Amino acid sequence: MTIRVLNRDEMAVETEHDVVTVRRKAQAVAHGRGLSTFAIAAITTAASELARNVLAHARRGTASVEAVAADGRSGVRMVFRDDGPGIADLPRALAGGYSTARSLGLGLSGSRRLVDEFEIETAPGKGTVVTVIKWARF
Amino acid sequence: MTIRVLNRDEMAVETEHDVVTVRRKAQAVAHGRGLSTFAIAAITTAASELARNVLAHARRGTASVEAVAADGRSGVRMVFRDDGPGIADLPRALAGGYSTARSLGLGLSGSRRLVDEFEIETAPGKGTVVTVIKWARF
Amino acid sequence: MSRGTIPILRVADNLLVTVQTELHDQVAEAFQEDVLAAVEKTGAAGLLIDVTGLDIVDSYVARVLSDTAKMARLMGTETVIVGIRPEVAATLVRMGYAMPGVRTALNVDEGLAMLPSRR
Amino acid sequence: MSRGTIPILRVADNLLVTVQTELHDQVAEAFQEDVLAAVEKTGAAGLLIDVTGLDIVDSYVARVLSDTAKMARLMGTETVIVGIRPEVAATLVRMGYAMPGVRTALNVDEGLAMLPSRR
Ligand SMILES: Nc1ncnc2c1ncn2[C@@H]1O[C@H](COP(=O)(O)OP(=O)(O)O)[C@@H](O)[C@H]1O
Ligand SMILES: Nc1ncnc2c1ncn2[C@@H]1O[C@H](COP(=O)(O)OP(=O)(O)O)[C@@H](O)[C@H]1O
Repeated sequence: MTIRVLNRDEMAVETEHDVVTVRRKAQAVAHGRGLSTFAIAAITTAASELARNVLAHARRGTASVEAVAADGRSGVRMVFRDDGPGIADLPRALAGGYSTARSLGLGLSGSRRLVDEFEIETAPGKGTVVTVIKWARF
Repeated sequence: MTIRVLNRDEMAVETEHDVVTVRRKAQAVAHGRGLSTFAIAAITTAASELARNVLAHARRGTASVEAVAADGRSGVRMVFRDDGPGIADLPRALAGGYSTARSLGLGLSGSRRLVDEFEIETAPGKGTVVTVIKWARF
Repeated sequence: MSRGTIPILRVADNLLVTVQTELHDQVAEAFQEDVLAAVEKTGAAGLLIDVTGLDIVDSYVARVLSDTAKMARLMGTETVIVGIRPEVAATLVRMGYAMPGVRTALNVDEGLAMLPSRR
Repeated sequence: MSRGTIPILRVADNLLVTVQTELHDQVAEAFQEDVLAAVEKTGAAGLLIDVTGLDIVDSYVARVLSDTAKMARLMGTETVIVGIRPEVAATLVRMGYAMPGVRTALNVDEGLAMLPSRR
């Protein structure tokens, strides 16, 4: 599968307000790509969870929201990148209900369930990169 | 961030009555620093939990309640110090719901959620120091 | 009645809170505190939180809403959350957070019918 | 009726206990025992514990209160805790302790209305 990037927005994630900005950008791009109301809510919610994770666990990082196309399908790709502490116990963090912060521990596991593709690259001390894609249905 | 200490009260924590004294001091200082009713309840409850932990797990220790200022913000800092057994499994103790005593195991995790800053220094056999800060909102 | 931007109205014996702003960290606590203070002041029998205006409810906001209901319950006031949109409901359940223990209704009228009256 | 400093009053078929003192270790057990003894002696249909006077409820006191409710329930008497202040409700929920299984009401009147009558 070859993914073509039609448009990309890079944003800093350093404040609560940035989380709102990333969320709105995700929503706008998803809408523009013709995703359904349900798919828009899903990708926008994932944007919120993953941007909040950058803020909560790494203090700062970046988010990129992209309009993408592949095999005639239209979609939204998002990449969340930080140089924070990384995730030592990834299986546990992905299982859900586990949190090192004062929250529900549903951000990673929940986002994964909301998108079509989910990739995570992380190691202790090496930061974290989460990439997700949501496709429009035919 | 530079924290200025405007006033400090050091108290022994050796009896149930001392826990009440520390709690009252926390409440009075928080009130004096202009914290809201909700913030006062939060820091006073944290004082109670952390002082009780000193008594329950280390038998004795000290509590210091400070009026502090930083970046034009006004707050309350408290330091709880003991030479007790220390905490061997800190992540577990901080996760909440875990107790080596016959209690709820919500003192540490709960206090952490009630304050703005929470630091803990502990090692088996080396005692425990818990430092918390609650800031007044603008 | 409110120090923030969140409107709190009396409807018969109950309070109706309409959430429109995004409830991020900085306003979530103020939201809860405003609502609880209004509950105490009015002695409301029930609390309706209308979220029709929210097109996104992430796990953080869901937690703020369900915590608010728990706080009100401790004070003796029942809460019903009304107006959760279809796509928000689907998203919450897919994420694995169906707001356990929280009562919900389709709209304000249905929600009011679920609340007890003090009279 | 009480050996301690905690007033226990009869209100119709029910007992009304007003907590004013801080319930630290040394008085918590006495509090529970006084209340249970009064429940037995009076055959009260219900028990109201009024905590309006408490500006702080830490996890220890919350546990004492909910344990007292469980003890009374084992004796066949329903408990309602009344008068939890807004800031106390917020603190308990933020700590992660929403007193599961405990019935609550805004004030004594509301609490009385929730209790069954023996007659
Ligand atoms: N960007 C990140 N950097 C470091 N750790 C992270 C990051 N995202 C998630 N984690 C870790 O994974 C855990 C689970 O994440 P999540 O499911 O989002 O729950 P929460 O953020 O509510 O704790 C977090 O508690 C944290 O320890
Ligand atoms: N000051 C301390 N010294 C030693 N151990 C402590 C101290 N504070 C907490 N702990 C340990 O951490 C555990 C969890 O603490 P906490 O959440 O306050 O629960 P609790 O005190 O109800 O057991 C305690 O059971 C105890 O093992």
